[in-house]
Amino acid sequence: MKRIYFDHSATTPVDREVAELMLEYMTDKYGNPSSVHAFGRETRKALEEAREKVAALINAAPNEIFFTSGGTEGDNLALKGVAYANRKKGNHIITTAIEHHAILHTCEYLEKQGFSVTYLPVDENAMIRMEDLKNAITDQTILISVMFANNEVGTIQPIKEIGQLAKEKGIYFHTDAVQAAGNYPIDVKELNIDLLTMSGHKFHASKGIGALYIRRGVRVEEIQHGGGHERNLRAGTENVPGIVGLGKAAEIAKRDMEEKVTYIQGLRDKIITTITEKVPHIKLNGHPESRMPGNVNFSFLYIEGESLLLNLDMKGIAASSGSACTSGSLDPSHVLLAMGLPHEVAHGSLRVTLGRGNTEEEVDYFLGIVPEIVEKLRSMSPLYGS
Amino acid sequence: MKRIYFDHSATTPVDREVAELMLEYMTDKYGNPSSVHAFGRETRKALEEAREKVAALINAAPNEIFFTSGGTEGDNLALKGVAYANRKKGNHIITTAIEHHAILHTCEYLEKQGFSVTYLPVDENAMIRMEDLKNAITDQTILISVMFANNEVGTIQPIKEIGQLAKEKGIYFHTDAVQAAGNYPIDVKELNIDLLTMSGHKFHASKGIGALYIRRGVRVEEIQHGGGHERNLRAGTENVPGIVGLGKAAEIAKRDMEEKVTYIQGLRDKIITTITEKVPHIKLNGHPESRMPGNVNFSFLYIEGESLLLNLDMKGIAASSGSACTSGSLDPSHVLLAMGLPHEVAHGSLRVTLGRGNTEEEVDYFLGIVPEIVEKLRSMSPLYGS
Amino acid sequence: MYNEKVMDHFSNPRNVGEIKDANGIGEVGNSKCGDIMRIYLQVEDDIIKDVKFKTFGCGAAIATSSMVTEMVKGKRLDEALEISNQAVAEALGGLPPAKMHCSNLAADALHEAIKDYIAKKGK
Ligand SMILES: Cc1ncc(COP(=O)(O)O)c(C=O)c1O
Ligand SMILES: Cc1ncc(COP(=O)(O)O)c(C=O)c1O
Ligand code: FES
Ligand code: FES
Repeated sequence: MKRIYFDHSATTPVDREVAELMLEYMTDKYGNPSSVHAFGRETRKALEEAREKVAALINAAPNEIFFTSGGTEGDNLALKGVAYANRKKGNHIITTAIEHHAILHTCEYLEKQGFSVTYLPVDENAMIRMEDLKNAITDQTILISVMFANNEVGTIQPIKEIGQLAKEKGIYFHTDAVQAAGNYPIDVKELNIDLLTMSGHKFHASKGIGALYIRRGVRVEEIQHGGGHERNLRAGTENVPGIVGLGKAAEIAKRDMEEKVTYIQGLRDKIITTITEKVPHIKLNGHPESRMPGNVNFSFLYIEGESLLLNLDMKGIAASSGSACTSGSLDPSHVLLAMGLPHEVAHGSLRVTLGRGNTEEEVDYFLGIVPEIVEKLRSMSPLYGS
Repeated sequence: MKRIYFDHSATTPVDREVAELMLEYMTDKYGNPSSVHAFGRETRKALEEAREKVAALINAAPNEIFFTSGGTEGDNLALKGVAYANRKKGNHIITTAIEHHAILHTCEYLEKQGFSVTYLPVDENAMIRMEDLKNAITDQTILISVMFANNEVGTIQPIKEIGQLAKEKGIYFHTDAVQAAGNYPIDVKELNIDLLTMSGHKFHASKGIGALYIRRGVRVEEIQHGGGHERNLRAGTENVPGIVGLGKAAEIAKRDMEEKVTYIQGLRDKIITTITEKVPHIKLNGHPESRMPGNVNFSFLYIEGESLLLNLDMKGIAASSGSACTSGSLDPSHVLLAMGLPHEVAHGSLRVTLGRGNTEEEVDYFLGIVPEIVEKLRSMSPLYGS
Repeated sequence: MYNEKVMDHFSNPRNVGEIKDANGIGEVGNSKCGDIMRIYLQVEDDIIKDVKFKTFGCGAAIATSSMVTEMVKGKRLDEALEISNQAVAEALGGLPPAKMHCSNLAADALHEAIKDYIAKKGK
């Protein structure tokens, strides 16, 4: 059976070119960048070239890029690092109710350490309101952390306005750009971003590698202790193959950005339009315009997300859902609930996230079978037609 | 010029078979193990199989293995995780003066958090004395962390006795086995080890992946917050290619252990014997018997380590030194100083660490040129012959 | 995640639908998780002549619903009352641990339907 991958927000395939470069830095150019000999100098050079490429992707300077083991570590380092280093200035952090768990659980941990955290609510499109943000700021506020784009419903936040406000107030602004980096144009200078988290496996580099951008001058305390790697901010032998791969993926992402965004958005809009036409009793989740190019998220009323996923899976299609039943937890997606969706509607959500490898043909196949599957599940549902 | 790699304690080349398997899990089998669809189930399965192989390497159970981003993270998680989770039982930790910075700097951090740390001294062979350890234990002691084998001088500590003592006293025993795991036989059951850190890039898996063994029942608090990965102990999308590679490397290491140790030790002993015979004014650093199979560490009196390294490098040989000059810090190796070496002797040290890829021919080439280089450098030294 | 038998019942659920003139109907829901199961019975002489279900829920919820209908068709009521949620899960060859509490409710729905039948008959 043909397999169709529609789950690019969960993870992406590594680019062939990236993977082959990584292989070279595993079997041939394997020196430790801390070593003074030829093997070490060779990888040190590659490391710094990768740093330049990652910096270029978001218009940062190379020395503002710090490599991490992924998005989760980046988020932990940004929040804890800023909180600990700036404790004397204040103990208040502002974030949103719809962040990824890497942010939310880190904030909960910081609350136990004596910090106070405001979780901004969102509107029905998963957007924060600038008014709420302004009202939340106190003289104790040291950090605002608002995600660039939401991983479930794709809503892109008003990053530029937030950056502007944070700058005026002299508060650091961190954004979890794990979904956006490499998939959407970002200019940290123009957007006034102080810290930005990215993760390689969301844009065709490998799992287990990421980067944190820290604007020059921002005070951050290290959270992983050891050798003085990454200018004393992140100890541990550098993951050279991962880093070199991240550099290459960043280079490709920057080069192809415009074309990729247009192409993926075309597929996305075809899915949204067709489903809206063909399937009754549905709701598009997320913002209609300010939305990631590859994100489709629908609630299909009267049916449950996991059953929908399993049926798609049996037809070779890999997608995802905000249903609690897929995660083993009891509550459905905190994002859908924060947007005000009732439990049973949140349960019936389906997320399709597209990548540059997807084709029109795949989209058509999907659009052909979804109405049938939805119909079949509804016919079993005690909520439907009664 | 032929390049000879004699720096396996710094890092090792990734096994071809391991690298190719990783490539497969990057470009083809790239699902996120948390996904419920076919792509996700496939990698979930591979992840759990890798866990079994890593467990088998040290005779642990699969559910006692937690994947990390490397040795440094493993050491941080072991020390902070045990310290935070067992704060109520006591605030005292015992370690040694010759640990890697991943342990030492984490301990210094914990001291700032209100823990008290004893750094055991070592004898001239870099061995701790069991007597010192016994005397250091108080009713506040919650953790003993003693490295399995030292990364600079190769000394293997009396792990079994330490494990026995810790067990009798009801104190957790962690060992930083980053150098030993995969390169020396380890049985955590027989040795009574409660926690053990390993790092992939020291035994032919990739940089950026490692594992922490935690005996069932040991209380550890997570230090990286986010999604509930690794049974809530280590958040972050699993580095599937790294993990699958680590599993394969562990399998190979276990299979070839005996043969590999014998072979490498043969090369090592040839180097030690020949240098001792041919070069005057030298000192073998580390224990004469209880020593890693691949470790050679000599001090060449009257000369300086960096100059020695550079000369070797010009001849295509990659080795390392405990000299401060190679690291950019001012003090020479804290390990050599802790062993009682005077500064100038510590400065003249050379570390050669062998791997299974090294040949007798490479060793002979090295042995042919070392005496010349040493002689040349000594002839320039104001300390020599005066 | 699910074994073959569960997937079989999920993809080809037995006895889906409603019984127009059912003389016993039972419904249970797990309000937290959101799943709902409804069982329709046609009972004659204390024998379950026909049984159908409708379920809103995950793969496990649908598979257990399907399984329980197979298990009780043709059975006497006292026999049917002895079937536990555990027995349904076992008949399916087991369920993932996370699903045991949340969606393994089919026997409960059946028992509710039987109680409904008995209550109606008593009137
Ligand atoms: C918005 C967001 N933040 C953080 C993360 C965590 O990143 P990683 O999986 O690389 O640890 C993810 C993805 O899992 C994400 O979508
Ligand atoms: C003994 C020891 N512990 C810890 C580490 C750190 O491991 P990693 O480089 O994988 O972070 C190393 C190597 O660098 C080591 O030799
Ligand atoms: S002799 Fe120059 S740095 Fe040490
Ligand atoms: S319906 Fe939610 S776990 Fe089954």
